[in-house]
Amino acid sequence: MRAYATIGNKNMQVYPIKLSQPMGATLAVLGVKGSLALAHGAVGCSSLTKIFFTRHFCDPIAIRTTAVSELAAIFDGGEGIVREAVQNFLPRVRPEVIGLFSTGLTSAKGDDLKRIANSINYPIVYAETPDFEGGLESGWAKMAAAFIEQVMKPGLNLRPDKVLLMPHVSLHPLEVEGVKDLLAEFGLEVHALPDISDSLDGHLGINQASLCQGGIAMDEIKQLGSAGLVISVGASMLPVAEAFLRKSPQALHINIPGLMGLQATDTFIGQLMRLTGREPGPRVKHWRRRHRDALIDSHFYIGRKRFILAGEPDRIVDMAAALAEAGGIITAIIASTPGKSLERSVAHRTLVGDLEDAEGMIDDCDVLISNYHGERIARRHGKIQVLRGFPILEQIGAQLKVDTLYDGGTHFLVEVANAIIAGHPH
Amino acid sequence: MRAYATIGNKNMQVYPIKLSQPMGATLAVLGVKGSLALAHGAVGCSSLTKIFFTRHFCDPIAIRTTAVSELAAIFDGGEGIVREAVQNFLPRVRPEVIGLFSTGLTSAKGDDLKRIANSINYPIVYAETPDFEGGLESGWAKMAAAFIEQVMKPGLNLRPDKVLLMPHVSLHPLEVEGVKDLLAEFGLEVHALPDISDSLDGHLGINQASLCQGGIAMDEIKQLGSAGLVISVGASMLPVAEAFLRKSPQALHINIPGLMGLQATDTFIGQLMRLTGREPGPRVKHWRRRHRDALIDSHFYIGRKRFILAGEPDRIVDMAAALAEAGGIITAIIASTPGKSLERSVAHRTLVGDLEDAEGMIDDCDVLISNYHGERIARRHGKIQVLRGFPILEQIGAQLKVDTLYDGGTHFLVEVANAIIAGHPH
Amino acid sequence: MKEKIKKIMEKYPAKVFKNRKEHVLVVNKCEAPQMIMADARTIPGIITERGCTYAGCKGVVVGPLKDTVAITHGPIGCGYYSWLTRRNRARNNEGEGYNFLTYCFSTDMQEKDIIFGGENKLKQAIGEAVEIFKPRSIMICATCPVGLIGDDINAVANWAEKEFDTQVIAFSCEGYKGVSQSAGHHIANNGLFKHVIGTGDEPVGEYSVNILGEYNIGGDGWEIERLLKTVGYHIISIMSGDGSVERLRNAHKAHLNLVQCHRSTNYTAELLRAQYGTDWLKINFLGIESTVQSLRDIAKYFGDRKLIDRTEALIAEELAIIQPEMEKYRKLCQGKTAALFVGGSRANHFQGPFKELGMETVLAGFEFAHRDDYEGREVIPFIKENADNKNIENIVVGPDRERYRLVLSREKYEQLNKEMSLNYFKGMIKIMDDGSIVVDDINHYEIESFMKLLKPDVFGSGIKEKYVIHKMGTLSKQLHSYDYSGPFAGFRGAVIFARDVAMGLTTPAWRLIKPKWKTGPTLEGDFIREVV
Amino acid sequence: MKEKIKKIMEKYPAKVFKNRKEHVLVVNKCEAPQMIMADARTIPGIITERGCTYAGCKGVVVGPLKDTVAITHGPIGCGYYSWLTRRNRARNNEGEGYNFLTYCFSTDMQEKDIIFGGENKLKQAIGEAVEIFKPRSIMICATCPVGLIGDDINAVANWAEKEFDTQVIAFSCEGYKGVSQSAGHHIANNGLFKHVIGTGDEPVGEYSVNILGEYNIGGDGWEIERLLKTVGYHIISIMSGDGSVERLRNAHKAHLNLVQCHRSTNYTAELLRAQYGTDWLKINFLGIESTVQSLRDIAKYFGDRKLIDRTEALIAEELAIIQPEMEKYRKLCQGKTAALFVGGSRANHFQGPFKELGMETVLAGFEFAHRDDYEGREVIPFIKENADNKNIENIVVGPDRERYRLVLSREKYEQLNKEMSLNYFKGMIKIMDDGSIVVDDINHYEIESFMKLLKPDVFGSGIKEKYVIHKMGTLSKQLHSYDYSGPFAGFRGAVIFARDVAMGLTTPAWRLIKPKWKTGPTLEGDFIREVV
Repeated sequence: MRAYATIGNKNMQVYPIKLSQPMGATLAVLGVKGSLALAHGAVGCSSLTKIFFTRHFCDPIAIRTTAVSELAAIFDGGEGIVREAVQNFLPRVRPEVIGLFSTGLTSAKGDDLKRIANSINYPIVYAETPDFEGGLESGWAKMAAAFIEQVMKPGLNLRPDKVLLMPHVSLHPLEVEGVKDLLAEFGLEVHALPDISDSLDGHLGINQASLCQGGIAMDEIKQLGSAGLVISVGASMLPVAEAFLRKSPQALHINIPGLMGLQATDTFIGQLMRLTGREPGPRVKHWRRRHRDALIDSHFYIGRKRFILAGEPDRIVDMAAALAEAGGIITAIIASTPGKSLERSVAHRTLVGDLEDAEGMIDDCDVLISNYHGERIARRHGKIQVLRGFPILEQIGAQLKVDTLYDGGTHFLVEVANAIIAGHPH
Repeated sequence: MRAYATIGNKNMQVYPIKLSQPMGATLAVLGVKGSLALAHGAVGCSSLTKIFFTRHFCDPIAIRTTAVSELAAIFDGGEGIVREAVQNFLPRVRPEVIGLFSTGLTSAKGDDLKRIANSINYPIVYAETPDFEGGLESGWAKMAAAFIEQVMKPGLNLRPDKVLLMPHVSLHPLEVEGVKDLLAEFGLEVHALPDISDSLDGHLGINQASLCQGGIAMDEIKQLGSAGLVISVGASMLPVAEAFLRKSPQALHINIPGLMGLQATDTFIGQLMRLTGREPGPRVKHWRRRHRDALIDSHFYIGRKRFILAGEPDRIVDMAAALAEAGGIITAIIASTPGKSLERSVAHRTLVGDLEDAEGMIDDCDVLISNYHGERIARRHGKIQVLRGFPILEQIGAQLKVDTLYDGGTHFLVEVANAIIAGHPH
Repeated sequence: MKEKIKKIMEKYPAKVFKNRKEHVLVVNKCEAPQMIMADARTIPGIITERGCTYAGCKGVVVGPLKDTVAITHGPIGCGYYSWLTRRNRARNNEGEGYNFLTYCFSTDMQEKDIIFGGENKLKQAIGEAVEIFKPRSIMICATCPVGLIGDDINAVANWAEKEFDTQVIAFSCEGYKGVSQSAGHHIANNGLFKHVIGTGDEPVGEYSVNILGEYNIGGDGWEIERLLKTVGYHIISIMSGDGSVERLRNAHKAHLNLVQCHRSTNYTAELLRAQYGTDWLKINFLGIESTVQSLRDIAKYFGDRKLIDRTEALIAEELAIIQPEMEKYRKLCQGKTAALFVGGSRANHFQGPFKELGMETVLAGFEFAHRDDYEGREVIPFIKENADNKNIENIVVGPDRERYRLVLSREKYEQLNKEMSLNYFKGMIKIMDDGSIVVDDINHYEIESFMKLLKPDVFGSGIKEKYVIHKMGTLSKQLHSYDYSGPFAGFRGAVIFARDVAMGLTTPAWRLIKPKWKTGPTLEGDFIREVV
Repeated sequence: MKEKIKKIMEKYPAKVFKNRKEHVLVVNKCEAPQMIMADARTIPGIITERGCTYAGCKGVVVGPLKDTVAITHGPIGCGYYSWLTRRNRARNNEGEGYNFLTYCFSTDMQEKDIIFGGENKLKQAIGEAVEIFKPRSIMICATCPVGLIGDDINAVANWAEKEFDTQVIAFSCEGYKGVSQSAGHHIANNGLFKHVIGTGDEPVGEYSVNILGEYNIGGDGWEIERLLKTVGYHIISIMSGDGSVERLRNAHKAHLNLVQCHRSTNYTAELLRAQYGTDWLKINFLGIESTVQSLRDIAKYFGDRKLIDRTEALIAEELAIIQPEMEKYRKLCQGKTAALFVGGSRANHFQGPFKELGMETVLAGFEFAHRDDYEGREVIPFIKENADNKNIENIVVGPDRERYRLVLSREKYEQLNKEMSLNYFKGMIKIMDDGSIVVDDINHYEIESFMKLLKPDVFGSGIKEKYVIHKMGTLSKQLHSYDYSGPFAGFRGAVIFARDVAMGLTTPAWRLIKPKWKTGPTLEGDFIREVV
């Protein structure tokens, strides 16, 4: 176990990378089909979250708000206003489930979501996600756990060929799709919770905006207890897996720390081979050969280059491992929030911080991998930037990126190498 | 039918984009499993072709040469030297087939490849591909036709569910793979000729370099006559389809002019639906939704932007159509060689020319799509460049790009839009 | 039409129905004056497009001031969200040096701050800001939890001002206050008027003006500046696009205030008039006709022959440049229709530019406007106070003994007021044609319903609605951020706007999406069987 | 070892076996002098790594001259292939103005030109070149069909010279001539010596030198220039990296010629010596020790105290800068082995740099060298002529009556010749350790076989072999193009070389590829069952 640092006595964030818990909860709700996300807070919380994700995904983001007013903030325990909100949309919209989560305002004033949800005669799944605690990963995980705890029936009649995939919040929609496809290739019936692979993947269907059109169905969630195998991805999903095992202690759980890079994918596939007794398909094997080739072809550009990665812990620790496989030197990992995955960081320095910290170390770096806001820092210091994380603005297609498994790993190495070549013209 | 211009009285190429026929023939041989490409010419022809494609694909390119000397050039009819070449490698390497093709030198001196091939007791498929005629597309097509004419057995016992795909030379390896997968989804047994999808796709296997390790097998080629359906892609492949139909007149042939853009893909899929009576799979349908979304998301950047496209006729005409779907204005298409596909060009100007012609029109252009050599022109004039075609140097992963069908179309629009955004910072 | 609207509204529960129907009207000159409900609390559970008070204060008005450190006191999300969310362009000009816009200053409140109070953390954050950035002023913007747990940010500001010898201004703009970002504008106006405006004493040139309510989205402000400077005006300050606190200190010295966005800055305009005697003029630089009118009105206010001549010369010159291109785009757009749902003034301002492209606006509404923005300032005395708006401080000031001065004589004022509307805004409804629809605080359901009913060719909105519209197969133009394009203001901006709209309307993408799934098989090989 | 090599060779048919075994030897000082077959025709059907005569003439020697328009007369492929294929860097310095390197001038011969002759097209192409580019000189390079159809490019050149009043030089470098690019070097040397060198009369400074056989790959030439200029030499011309025809015209005025690549420019060195009396010195700026030695030799040739002192100061200074970093990389590379198959001199030049990293060269060979490059110039009188090399013109010149001059007195020359080798090159074999292997014109089969036999850790080669090596799981370094890195020359280049090699050897990629498939299941979860 490695130690990592948190920001010491810094009272002001200047270039934040931390996203709030309600944002994570929002995304998690958007991974459930027919759901409706209801932020319990002032009107701005939902509006600003909506703007943020709309710009990132270039897609409608349906969030409703309880629109807590000054009076309500002071006098209402939340029950009245949540009930009013629900009543107001029900005639026109009948979601399969309401994903209700708190914000800084309502958690601070102590609204009891459980009591509120129970008092309303409609399927509501609730999670306490104040924005003065945790971050994107924990908000997502708390809402995911809520679905397990509040919807799933206890484990019975376990089927070894049924698998529940629990991706961490930073897996892109098409990455979740890719993992599902891989599991299906191994003969498994796969359900993902949350599942943003067809809800936030940037497609143009109809009536997409008022209820979540993709994702895992409530009926599926109810029946998840029969999954014999639970695969959680990322350390941030361990509490969700624990919630599952509390209700279905017989299930087999494996936690996949990451899915980026040859070794992580090898490990994952090796586990699937042992669990299922099956060989991977020829396409998977062939992509491994492509991945190997990309490692060789890219090593000259990535090798000995120094990287700073800023973002969500599960993602950047995973990414750092993939870059290290190509010989990259990870100067620093700057995580938005603390996370258990940071303990396996391969970086020279691992800390919880913001882009100001990245800028402080920028001289020891050739390539900055971070969200949109890192671009200005990279430009100012003449460094190469590769865009990853939330938000990616002024570029389109962020949700289509695949960096995981052999195919994604191949494309990732190619992209990074080409960015380096382009950034150091010769 | 549209007219297009060829270069008038230009005697000197300054920025060529035309590639030679032997290069096309080489690639076609590299689409046949266990084959060995044998250039009948001076030692440089194979060496320089090898350098060219090695740099483009970042992969070994196995070409042998008959190493015609000054004496042989004058005194030998080619028979002696080809036989000697074959005898020299046979003890150590036993290819399934030798792909023999001529070069400017040997065609000019009039060596008769048919006679030479017949005089040697080893499977040889030959094509006349002097480099003073035609170009990459015709070299590829001639060698492909040679396999049909010289290897395939005449059509008998046609199977409606067996399809022969004939991709034009500019389809990238992973694009060929994608089309094959799509055809398989429609329940077809698919064979591609040539098939570079697993030979030039940048993978790391073993013993890759001395014989072609991927591609269509000779046994498959022999049995292609039972294919009930032949799908040729690109106008350059029409002669190959004709060669096929001469040997198997009962087969159904459709020519797909292009595979880029929503409409081209719609048309192709519509034809498959009618031919097979099947629906496309859910993944295909979903990718169409993603493609539509990408069209909308990218139109603002691509719309009214002016493009010049330089490259192989089949490819750039196809690409122009895809860009026009997003509102792009095609200032000019500059083709390396004449081609029937140019008749359906959507460009304001369509000509056969070189990058000098592109530079002459550069003021009417925002984005230049061309090979590596266009980069200097784009840079000099402050234009955006998107790299496509042969060669792509100083970048890796060219063979992994997918621009075709719904998925490739989506990625293509995203890439072009992002290049435009990055090139016009705001 | 009224019947159809009623049908849409009837889907609501009774209470909501009663509420929402007051927010919708069909323009009918015979019924004028028509009344609309506005600036009312959003109904809980609706997918609203509104932001909050913090967003209005920090995000809209205070945010663009580039030479101040605006610290968000609250959880990280609030600050992060509002970080470069709007496309206020800014540059370091005239040696002003500071440009803090690229930073996102936040105290990142944690649970312990909620429990034990966050004042100490805020103090230390201010200390760090002073140490690292050495700003000339600091602004503190409060978020929801701050008010709830009772952090006294005014006390912190006073303490810090003394401790660090730097001006520190506190804005109690907690998100739950008021009904939308509008309350935030008011709070920001109050704070800037009390603590900034009037604190400077730089000499100003003749024909000095402030531009109020111009946020330099996509460079609009720069284009307006270019025009005004060409004519010969001295621009003291812009509130607040590419704006500066140090320039704003001298705003009271202007001879005339130009109000682009009435909603967000009418407070300041009125306060300046009351305390310093400065008249204000509602101008509008979006659209060619409005730009011409605005330029002429300003020149007429000052009455200087040279100004008037230069104005006419400028207008003639600019029109000559743009007309051929405008004509080209007009041909592409002619006959199409637009719906507009934007902010507190843009749904009004953009009707002209669309009209100039031959496009009718069939629906318009604001996100956070008040009744006066719809009906004209004459209704202000009749607007009822409610629980939400009465808790926003309303400053009342009288003439400043030393600095009050009137530019126009009583006679001149009366005369001019016949020719233009001084210190007055007539609202949006009066410019709209009969039969067009006005919807206040439109929500997701109503957008969908009105889209189906009116089938506009383009929907001008914000980012939040953009993709909802797109998913319906209709073009959406962002009239907040301009889709990373712009400027749209002035003559040259009008061409860019026209080009963008024409491009969007004519892109083949719409044709490829829409008809195939509805009309069945037409073209051979079309992929028509997909079920969406 | 000999037995093992024999086993490899025995796989060949008898005739090939007989041929190829002469191209391979195991270094053994006791057997010295050892003889090797070189510059012999490639066996048909072999996957050779060789280029052609055109490639050697146009691609290697003429190509880098930036101020001349080099027109490829032939089908488009030949010109296209050789367009920026090598990484000769060039810049427009000292007002020389022209840089035609980014163009690819070609007559793009078509079938009708083959049938009816291409002279007319060539003439018109020259006319277009003159009109558009106004060069001071034009070079015509012939490709295979040209000789075959009998286009008289010399006649065209003569005609064009008069017609356009511009120097036009024709090179009959048809690809089928000779056995490799080496013939092209010779043809290019001849042409430049006959038509360019000696045609200028610019004054030159003291201690003037030419650098011959330096092509400025990755900026090597610039680094060498920097060192030489620091010491105080005047560099008249470089043949031909970042080179210029106009500078080359004065090459005959040098006091000493420095020969980096002996293979490609020994013709010019010898011709200059014969006609102008200029001594040449084989230098080598690849590797630290060689660089030190080269600098000292040059200074000693001139014998000037100041030069010698500045040389020592420069060496000390540069070494101090690089040693710590070199040490770091040496630790990573120590004990590894290298194989080298490159060009006509680099397999020799790069043994030093590897040795300085603690790496032994276990196999080395050239692609197109002659026996003297292996065995030393003393074998030249004994090299047999064959059908291929005897048809390349061999120029013989005598002393120029007016311009011949000797820098050194007879006594001084004799004395110096004991301390360094003037006008002499000792070849590669003498620097290699016993037991190491030399292979001339290695081919694909032999590369595979020797890789298995010797298991080198790095294979230094060209682009054509690079990926073949990689697919075997072994690092390949391109020692022609430096993998887009460089410079590798001089002290600072040595560090870059060391860094690149260390990076390649230590990248985890090799570990991830190699052992898993060979050693069976080891780590839990490893994906070990894949069949490759």
